[in-house]
Amino acid sequence: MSETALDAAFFVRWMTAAAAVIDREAERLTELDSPIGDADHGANMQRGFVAVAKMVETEPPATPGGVLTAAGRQLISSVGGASGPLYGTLLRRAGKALGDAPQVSAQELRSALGAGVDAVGQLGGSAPGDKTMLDALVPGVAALATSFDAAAEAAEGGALATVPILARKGRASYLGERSIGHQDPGATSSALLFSALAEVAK
Amino acid sequence: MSETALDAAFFVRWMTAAAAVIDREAERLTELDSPIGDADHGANMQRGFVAVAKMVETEPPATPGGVLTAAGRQLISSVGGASGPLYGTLLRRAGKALGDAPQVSAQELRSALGAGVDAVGQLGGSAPGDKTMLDALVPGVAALATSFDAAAEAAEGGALATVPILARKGRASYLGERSIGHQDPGATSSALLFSALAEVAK
Amino acid sequence: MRMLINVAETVVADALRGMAAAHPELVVDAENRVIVRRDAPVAQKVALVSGGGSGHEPLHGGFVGPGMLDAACPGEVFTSPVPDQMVRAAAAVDSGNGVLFIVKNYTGDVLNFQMAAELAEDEGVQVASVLVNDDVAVIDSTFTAGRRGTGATLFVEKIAGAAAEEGMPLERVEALARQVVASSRSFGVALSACTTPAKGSPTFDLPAGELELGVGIHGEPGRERRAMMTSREIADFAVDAVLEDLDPRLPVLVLVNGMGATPLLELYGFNAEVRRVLDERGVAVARTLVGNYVTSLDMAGCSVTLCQVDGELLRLWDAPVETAGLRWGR
Amino acid sequence: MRMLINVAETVVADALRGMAAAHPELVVDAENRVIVRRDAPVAQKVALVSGGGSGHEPLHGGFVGPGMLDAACPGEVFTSPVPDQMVRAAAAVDSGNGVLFIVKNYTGDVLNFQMAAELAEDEGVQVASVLVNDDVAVIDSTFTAGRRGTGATLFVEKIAGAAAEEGMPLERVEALARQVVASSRSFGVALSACTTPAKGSPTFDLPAGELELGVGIHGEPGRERRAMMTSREIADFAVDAVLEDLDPRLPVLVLVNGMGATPLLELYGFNAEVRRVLDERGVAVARTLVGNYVTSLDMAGCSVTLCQVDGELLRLWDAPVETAGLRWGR
Ligand SMILES: Nc1ncnc2c1ncn2[C@@H]1O[C@H](COP(=O)(O)OP(=O)(O)O)[C@@H](O)[C@H]1O
Ligand SMILES: Nc1ncnc2c1ncn2[C@@H]1O[C@H](COP(=O)(O)OP(=O)(O)O)[C@@H](O)[C@H]1O
Ligand SMILES: [Mg+2]
Ligand SMILES: [Mg+2]
Ligand SMILES: [Mg+2]
Ligand SMILES: [Mg+2]
Repeated sequence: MSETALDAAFFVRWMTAAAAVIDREAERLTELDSPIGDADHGANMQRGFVAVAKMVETEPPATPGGVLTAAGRQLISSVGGASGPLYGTLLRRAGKALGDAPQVSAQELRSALGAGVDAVGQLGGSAPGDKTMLDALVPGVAALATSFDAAAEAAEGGALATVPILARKGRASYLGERSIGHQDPGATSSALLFSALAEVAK
Repeated sequence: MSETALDAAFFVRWMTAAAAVIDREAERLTELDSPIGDADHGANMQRGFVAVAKMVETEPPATPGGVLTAAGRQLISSVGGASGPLYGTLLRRAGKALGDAPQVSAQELRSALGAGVDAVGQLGGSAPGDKTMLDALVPGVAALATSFDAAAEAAEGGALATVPILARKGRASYLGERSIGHQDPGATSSALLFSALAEVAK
Repeated sequence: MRMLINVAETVVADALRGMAAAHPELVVDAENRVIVRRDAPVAQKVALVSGGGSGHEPLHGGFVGPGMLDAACPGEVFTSPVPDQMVRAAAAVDSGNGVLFIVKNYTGDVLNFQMAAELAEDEGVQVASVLVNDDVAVIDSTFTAGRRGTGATLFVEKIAGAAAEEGMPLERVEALARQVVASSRSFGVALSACTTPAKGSPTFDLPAGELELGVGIHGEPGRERRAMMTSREIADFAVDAVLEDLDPRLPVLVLVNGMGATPLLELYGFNAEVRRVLDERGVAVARTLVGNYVTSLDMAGCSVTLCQVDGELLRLWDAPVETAGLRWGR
Repeated sequence: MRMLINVAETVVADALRGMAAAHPELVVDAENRVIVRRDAPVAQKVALVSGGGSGHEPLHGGFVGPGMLDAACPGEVFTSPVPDQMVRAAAAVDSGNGVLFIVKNYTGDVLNFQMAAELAEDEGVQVASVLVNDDVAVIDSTFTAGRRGTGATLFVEKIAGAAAEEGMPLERVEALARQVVASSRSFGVALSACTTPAKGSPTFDLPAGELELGVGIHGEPGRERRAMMTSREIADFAVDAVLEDLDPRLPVLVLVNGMGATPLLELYGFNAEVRRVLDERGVAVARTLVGNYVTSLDMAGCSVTLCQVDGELLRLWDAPVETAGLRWGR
């Protein structure tokens, strides 16, 4: 894992890249949310990250922790649905864990995101294997120990691996057996966040 | 034109045959009523002639005039829509014109139906060329002077000739220019009544 | 066939049994197809009777009750009821103060109500009739069947109903009903066809991405087919079509009516555009009603009805009403 | 796209502007997405706040008014509102007697209302929350998201609203709301999918001639797909599914609810079948409501909700209510 220090500008670039990839993939996320959900995940994420991108552009926080905390707050105030509070909590908790250091290491980011992922599981009452965003977040964070690219790959793999799972949480769980065979939209958007991270780290 | 005298039993057979052909063609009548109407003409005629057939079977009137008058009343009480009062008036007025003679000639039937058709035009405020049942009834009655078969043919021809007409009465008139190119459902059911008449006269 | 029914033949009878079960305040005669308010005949009151084909619910059965209709006669789907129903209804509700027939202008309704009026008068009931013809999509001329009756029917039934409830005599109730007719115009738009139980498939073929302008409430196509328009464009077109035939010097009642399958969310959004156009045209809005009131089975689309009101009509509109489909006041 | 809209992004804001134009008795803040009764905060009264994704109209905005909700927070279509809306609503309606949040059991609604409750309490508002989870199509277990909130929400909002209007304290209003939840169960059926503005095409593919049993109100497919059933068969299936999880010893309130695109004519016919099954199972019916109240955009289909009521709940159900979507009493 690279030992480069990551500053606030890096986190701003991450959020901007995330907004761009979410915007490109919004239709696909909504499509995935159609057969096993309510066809809004793309629109939800898009609305949230448009707000985040605007925030980091117009009033960029001064620290890595500040960027993530403000981004999380922005998601909570603009997304709604299940993904708003969950992604909002992920970034807010990670941001808080980073404190007000002006620069952080990749390992510090990994452990901060780990705290965020734990908070998601606590808030959602969910665990890996339930066919949710956790199935991409958990392997993604774990692989951050190796590299940003490995994290993106692991998260993507985790998202793909949700296909055969029977959903136990979220809307997809209402479908019972019929949730099998579909990729979870939230896991897919989580993988996109990791791919944006890998992209800006290059 | 045959000079055979027509008795009440003949008129009962006519009504029964009419009910049968309407039943067979009900779907087509409703289809015709779809693009330029409200998709109920087949169901309307079927409901009415089921009632008429039941009436002539269970309590057949004793005279030709009685059969038509009772059939007309039955249509008024069971059809509704535009066709109920119009067909009801046609048969009632024709029945009244036949009086209580136990037998009538084909020429007497022709002039009675002529009175019925006039009453339809009066009630509906309509005339031949408006794209209505009159476009089959008027030539049908005229051709009765020749034969039952000629009447059936003329009514059928009249119905077909409604296709290029721009409707001025009935629901089809709401469509303006767009009513052109469709055959009038009421003219079509009128032709069926004449074909049933020709059939029982054989 | 995407229908919640048993068989096409019993759709109306089944609905009437279901209405009877839901509304103990109504007497629903499912066999003879007459819906009557339970306290009818109401002494000293002119009685209002309306009816028409089924498929437009809540019109008319949902408008039976204090402050609106005394009785309704539901026909088969999109088919005028028969005179026997209207005669029976008139006899059930006449308190000796006469009956007003409220008739939508369709050949079938006109002829059947006309026959019924003659028969009821033979039985000693005083009958007056008012014809509702508000749809500007249809050219009104003696060479046509004339403008159709659509959304304005609700305004006529409500306002005449309030007048009757106040104890006004038949001529006055009739005159007010005619005033509402003269003051009301409508225009409708379809985003889809509807499916009648008898036919079992859409009454016409409308590809997604196109719409029909100037439709009625019986699944007929409209005057013109166009590429899909925005809510804003539809409001411009519909309101201007109405205003071309009605020049309101007074405030208007607005009915933004759904055809059946258009969500309330969209109807409210459409109302915002209707209000915008009215503001732009300088037309004052007195009251607005948004919802599915005069429907066309499962058709997607909407209509706009405007009714210009003076102080008396507005007072009668605001008067209490207590029916399944419309309720307010105290 | 067969929609009466401008663009997908402004659907909710447009609808709120249209609501504001139609309902002067409401304060509609289209920017902050809060609908509040005009006389709020009402002194001495517990305030009721609900909300959820849009697309279920008249729920919840149409249920704001005397005798029901004090405020509603509409989210994006099928998307829970955000905590900011609920906090703002609570602040606007709290008279110092506390606020009850009525929350449908979906992960999004639960989490957002939970965050809002914490924030509102930080601001000194006393908040209680009740979770509505009536849909028996979803298995209720700690290993799932639990039963969904659907039709029973209307019963909870009406009965708790009447209790609050009578001046009952927060704990009592909350307890009554919980009693309604515990006494209510629902089951829904789809005859078609619905189309969200964001997606622009049906949320799932349901060929004519098939139906989905056990659907929610967000365009999700149900538990099971079957060949089309008659109204009679659907009523047997749905009512028995409800009764399997609810054994009413007392009379029930019946809600025969349309999903949006099913004509009232069919809903009444369906109610006749629902009543037949209830009669056969020996369940007494206290009141029946038939109509489109908890909808799923333009989905065709229906749901049945039963709520077992004692004398107090029935009295509160019958109490006056004056909202855009539900009105009665004097
Ligand atoms: N309890 C939960 N824990 C973790 N993730 C969840 C939970 N419930 C839902 N999710 C995630 O949220 C995603 C759905 O988000 P979205 O469609 O935006 O919200 P909603 O389900 O409210 O419509 C799911 O695909 C899933 O990954
Ligand atoms: N004014 C009229 N005069 C004569 N025939 C008419 C008139 N109006 C309608 N019709 C006939 O009635 C037919 C429609 O009958 P039907 O579909 O049963 O009634 P509705 O139009 O009320 O649905 C038309 O095809 C036409 O032939
Ligand atoms: Mg979703
Ligand atoms: Mg017809
Ligand atoms: Mg008809
Ligand atoms: Mg959602």
